Amino acid sequence: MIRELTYSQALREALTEEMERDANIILMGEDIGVYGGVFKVTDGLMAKFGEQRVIETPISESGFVGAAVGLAMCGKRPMAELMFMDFAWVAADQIFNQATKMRQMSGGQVSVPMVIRTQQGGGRGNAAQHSQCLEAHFAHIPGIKIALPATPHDAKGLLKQAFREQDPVVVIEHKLLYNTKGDVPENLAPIPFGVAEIKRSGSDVTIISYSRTLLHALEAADSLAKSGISAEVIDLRTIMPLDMETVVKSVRKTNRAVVAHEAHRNAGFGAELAARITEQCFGWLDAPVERVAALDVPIAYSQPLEAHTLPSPEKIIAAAKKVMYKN
Amino acid sequence: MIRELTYSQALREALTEEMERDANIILMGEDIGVYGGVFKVTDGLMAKFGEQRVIETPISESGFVGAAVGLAMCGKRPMAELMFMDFAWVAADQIFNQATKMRQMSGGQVSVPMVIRTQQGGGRGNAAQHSQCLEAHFAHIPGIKIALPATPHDAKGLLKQAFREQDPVVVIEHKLLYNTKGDVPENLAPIPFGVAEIKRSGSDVTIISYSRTLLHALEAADSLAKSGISAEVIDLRTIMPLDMETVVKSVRKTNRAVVAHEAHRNAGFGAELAARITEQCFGWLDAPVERVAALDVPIAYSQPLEAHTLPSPEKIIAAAKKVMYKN
Amino acid sequence: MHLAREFERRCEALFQQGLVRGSLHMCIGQEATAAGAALALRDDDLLITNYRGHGHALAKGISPRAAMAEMLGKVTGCCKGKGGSMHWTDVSKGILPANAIVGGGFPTIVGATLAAKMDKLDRVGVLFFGDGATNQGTAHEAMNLAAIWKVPSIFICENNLYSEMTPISKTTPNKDLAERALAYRIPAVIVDGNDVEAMNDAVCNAVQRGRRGDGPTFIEAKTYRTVGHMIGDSQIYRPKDEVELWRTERDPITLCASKLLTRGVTAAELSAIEHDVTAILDDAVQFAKESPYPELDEVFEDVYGK
Amino acid sequence: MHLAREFERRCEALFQQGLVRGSLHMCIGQEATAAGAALALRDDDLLITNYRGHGHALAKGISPRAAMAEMLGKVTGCCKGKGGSMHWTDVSKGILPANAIVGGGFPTIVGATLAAKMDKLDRVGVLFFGDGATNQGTAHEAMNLAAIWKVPSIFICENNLYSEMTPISKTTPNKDLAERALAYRIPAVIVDGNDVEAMNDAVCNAVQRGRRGDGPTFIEAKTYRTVGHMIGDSQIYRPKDEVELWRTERDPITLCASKLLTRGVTAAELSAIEHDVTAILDDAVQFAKESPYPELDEVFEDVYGK
Ligand SMILES: Cc1ncc(C[n+]2csc(CCOP(=O)(O)OP(=O)(O)O)c2C)c(N)n1
Ligand SMILES: Cc1ncc(C[n+]2csc(CCOP(=O)(O)OP(=O)(O)O)c2C)c(N)n1
Ligand SMILES: [Mg+2]
Ligand SMILES: [Mg+2]
Repeated sequence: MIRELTYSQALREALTEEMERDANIILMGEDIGVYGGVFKVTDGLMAKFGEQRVIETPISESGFVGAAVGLAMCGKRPMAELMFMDFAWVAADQIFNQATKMRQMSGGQVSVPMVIRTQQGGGRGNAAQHSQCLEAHFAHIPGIKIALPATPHDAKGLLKQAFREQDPVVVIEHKLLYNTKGDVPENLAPIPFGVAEIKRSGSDVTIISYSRTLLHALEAADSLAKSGISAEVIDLRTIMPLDMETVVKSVRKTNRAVVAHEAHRNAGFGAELAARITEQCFGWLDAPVERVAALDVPIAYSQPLEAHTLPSPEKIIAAAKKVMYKN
Repeated sequence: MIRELTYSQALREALTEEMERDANIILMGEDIGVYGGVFKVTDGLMAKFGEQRVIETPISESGFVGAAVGLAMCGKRPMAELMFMDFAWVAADQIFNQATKMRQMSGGQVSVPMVIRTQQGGGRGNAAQHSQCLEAHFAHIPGIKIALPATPHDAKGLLKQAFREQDPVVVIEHKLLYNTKGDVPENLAPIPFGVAEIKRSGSDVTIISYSRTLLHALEAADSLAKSGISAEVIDLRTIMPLDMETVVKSVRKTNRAVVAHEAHRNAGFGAELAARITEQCFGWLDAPVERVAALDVPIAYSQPLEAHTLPSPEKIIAAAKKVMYKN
Repeated sequence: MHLAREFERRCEALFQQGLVRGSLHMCIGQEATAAGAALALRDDDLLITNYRGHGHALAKGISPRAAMAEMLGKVTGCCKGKGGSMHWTDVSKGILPANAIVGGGFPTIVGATLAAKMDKLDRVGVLFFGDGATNQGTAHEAMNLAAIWKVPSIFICENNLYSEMTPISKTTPNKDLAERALAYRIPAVIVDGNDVEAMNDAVCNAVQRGRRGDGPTFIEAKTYRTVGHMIGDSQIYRPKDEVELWRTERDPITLCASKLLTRGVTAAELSAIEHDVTAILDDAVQFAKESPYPELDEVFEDVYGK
Repeated sequence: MHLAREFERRCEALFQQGLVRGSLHMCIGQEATAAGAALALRDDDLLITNYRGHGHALAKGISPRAAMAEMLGKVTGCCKGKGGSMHWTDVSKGILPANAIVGGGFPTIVGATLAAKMDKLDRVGVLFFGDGATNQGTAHEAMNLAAIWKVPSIFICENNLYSEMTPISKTTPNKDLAERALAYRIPAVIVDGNDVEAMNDAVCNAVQRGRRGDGPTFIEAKTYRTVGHMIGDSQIYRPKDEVELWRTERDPITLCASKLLTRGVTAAELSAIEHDVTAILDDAVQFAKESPYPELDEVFEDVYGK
């Protein structure tokens, strides 16, 4: 039976099911209790699981993310919610110097199975301090896993999996995805990390993406089809671990690749992807890997400026045509 | 006349000269006054310039880096010293959400001409929380400039320039460079940002590097010469702005490139370099760009483990041979 | 106060029309803190406010035209449309960029006032922040710095009992946040933030302290926002009668107006103010609507200096 | 205390020989805080210490062999050689990874003790930190969390008057750092940190409060390190006679020994302890030296779980 859920409903279901399964799961974050979170993802969970397991925190991101590290080292499975990804910097020491390194520094004596849930991205006029995409920063630091679901289905499956990992996981949502809808089967199993999905197959060019930009890529592929270009669209779903196998197989078939994300281009994760693809497909590539990303400028409030800064289906189409040497 | 200085002497000279030139320059940091800093770079400056201009701060990195933002917006030219790069995360919000964005958010009404001086890197047994290289994080966020001097000469010239920029600058030193020596002419002019230097010319392969790894690259080039491989070694000196022109010209000549840095490989700045080189030299490359970087694991204390994790001349030699298809 | 309130009412309407974007955080019910403070300040005194800062900036003298154009993302806006509601700036009026990171402005105001002290200017700097912001580490680091450096920072805490949708009782054991400042030996006073005169007195004292070189002051202004945290806030987290009480009996504008009436100001004079405000805002909205958006290449400007 | 002191003396020698790497931060002069605290704790009580934590961990029961092997980066070390001096861990003794980021351990101990509270264990968690650490924002965020969540965290501030090379007078207006805890209404006591009994009393009280479910306690232990901040520290920032005074008249080991002698412990008993310590350390050093380094591929282990 097909069952349509929004992205936030799917996330909420994942949280509910996981909390029912594992009494050690605790949610912490700002306004996540009575109000259910500013994006309403945790709506009703405090009523269901009580104030012991759904903790409304003060505005102390270092404090409660760090508390999650302590909880995780002592047998709990905390989830800390960062209302906006941009606030990761307020808690950065606890994420990057603490959560990611405890296992290694202790020679494997402790583990930190915690989940950070957050949302990122622009498109809503939230301006420079509330619109950034920071997955590359997480990718650069070993010790954490990174999921970026693009669909309600994957949001549920990946979030469920996040609670079964042995390490810190950041689940990065996108503010403009919460109201998107999609099929989510009743008994969806957790989706293993490190398994990309070919969301559309094609033969001329491979478009590699994740999170909201994946939707742009699919839209671009539709358009491209009309111009006779067959694009294969790969959704990485997690970038750590990274499923290069699927990517390489596709690029060796299409001989052309476009990577697309909403983070800034300079030192973005697209650079890593482009570098790896080139390393592993050098003899196969008919054109250099094209990168589609946000311009390297802070995200402006004004609608036309913001739209100009962020990636779009059109920019992906242009990139695909470029690697095809067409206009 | 040739004048040999250590890297720290060169930095101290730069600070002294700049402070003499511009009364608005103020230094802030932990233990930088009476003691002269744990790496002794600011030795004697408090005695010379007084406690008003050399401020020993509490251990409050967010606090004093943020204070530097405020000072800079109000006409001062503060320098905030982060004793170790790893502490950038404690101050990350003030760096990435505040310093880098004030000019843009205000529509150009304010500027933040501040300098962050810090040192990074491993090799001294400081373990996971005191050995990281984080320049890629700075590169990913627009609004800040990034200098990584490898020699005493460049340390002085780049630091002098840092105090003449209109924007936040991070000058990233390396803990193992402070005692290295080199020629520093008496009246060295500031070195403009965005100008790479060919530290050794060659014809077979281009090795692109910066900071301490540049010394490894030069050592590697020496060895390679003995095996009949002529390596050109480019020191980027600043990675934002980035002098791609020099890099591209060289790679189009040698048709082979190795990028080498001490930061982790995954999503490191080497990925950006590899991606850009491939984008701009696709038809010229005889091999995919090789990346030499730290392994993607936290830096361990134990000497053999640390050495195994970090890049070395040998790893650069191997990479150069790989792009030459030799063993 | 009236200007601030009506300005935000216009913004609310423009938001519903889709012309104002992002999140809109209104200060309705809290206008007296801004007015009381601004009256104590000179143009060259500094102000750093936050995402709920329209009232503060308008009181400090930002142009309603430039502010409204900013709300619509127009090139004539005070930040050329780049900052929007949360980052209003007007350096000519001492208004440094407003901050949307809770606690983010603390270190900055300390640095800004340190600059003033170093330059032997007698200007002070005011930071506005909420009760919730006192739980951020930066608040503490910065208050300690302000104390040891003896800078003329004036920390004004608008304690409106909620940080977003969470009541203060859940986030701190303190009832009075002034206690937090005492930990750094910063003099702290508690005032009725809905009483514009009390507010003004407290800030005047702090300004005098600051100008004299006596260092920072902390002012806890007890107040309340009678609207949601942002547009769209269902306000299920607080009792309706609590809101009603503050909206009717404790409204700062009404309170001020009644006081003025008892002191001989006429009803006609008061409604003249209302008319002026209407005219100013009609003009501002028209100006904003008629102004162009920035050119697209404008995104590359103001990232780095020239 | 004697074990800690002699352990560090050995480390110092091994550092000079190039066998211990990195920075070595010794707690010489401060051993009583560790001993006094540890005596009040059970094995299952938690401890988080910092880069100056050898004394704390040894008192809490870490194996001298594993600790010494860690100092030499050997695979038999308590962290398999990966952590070194600054990150000692022994979960079997309740010793969570020591933290080298000043202030970094604050939130973690709150979380760890929250877990205990949730699991209805009556264990407590001790955090050791310095005077300088109280200036980090995390300290404040975490103390506030500990207060509202009423967790059994025991915050022990070793106020040794200096943060690295900077005297406390330059970094805070407070003489007593206990004031900082009062801002969160956390009960705070000040004790002579060089008096092992006073220290023990204070921690015992805090432990009782914690086990009873009464929440956190803050203990300010006034103490002094009579050696440099790290090896190589020239100590030019403090008067020699200040150091001498603490080293001679206020030395915690000497003070404790004299007390014991007046209470009837014999000199022979005391020197037996010294002999035991020598034997333990001879063994530990030999064990450490003879142990192998980790295999190189070991770097890929313990990064992610299996
Ligand atoms: C670091 C950070 N965390 C969270 C937020 C989201 N946020 C915006 S306003 C707010 C509540 C602030 O409460 P308070 O300080 O009391 O100010 P008020 O809005 O009540 O005036 C929160 C949590 C933010 N902007 N920055
Ligand atoms: C965030 C951070 N900033 C700076 C340092 C460098 N550092 C290490 S120890 C220390 C001094 C700490 O002083 P205090 O808290 O008084 O502890 P003590 O060493 O005196 O025991 C500093 C500044 C650090 N490790 N982490
Ligand atoms: Mg509030
Ligand atoms: Mg100390």
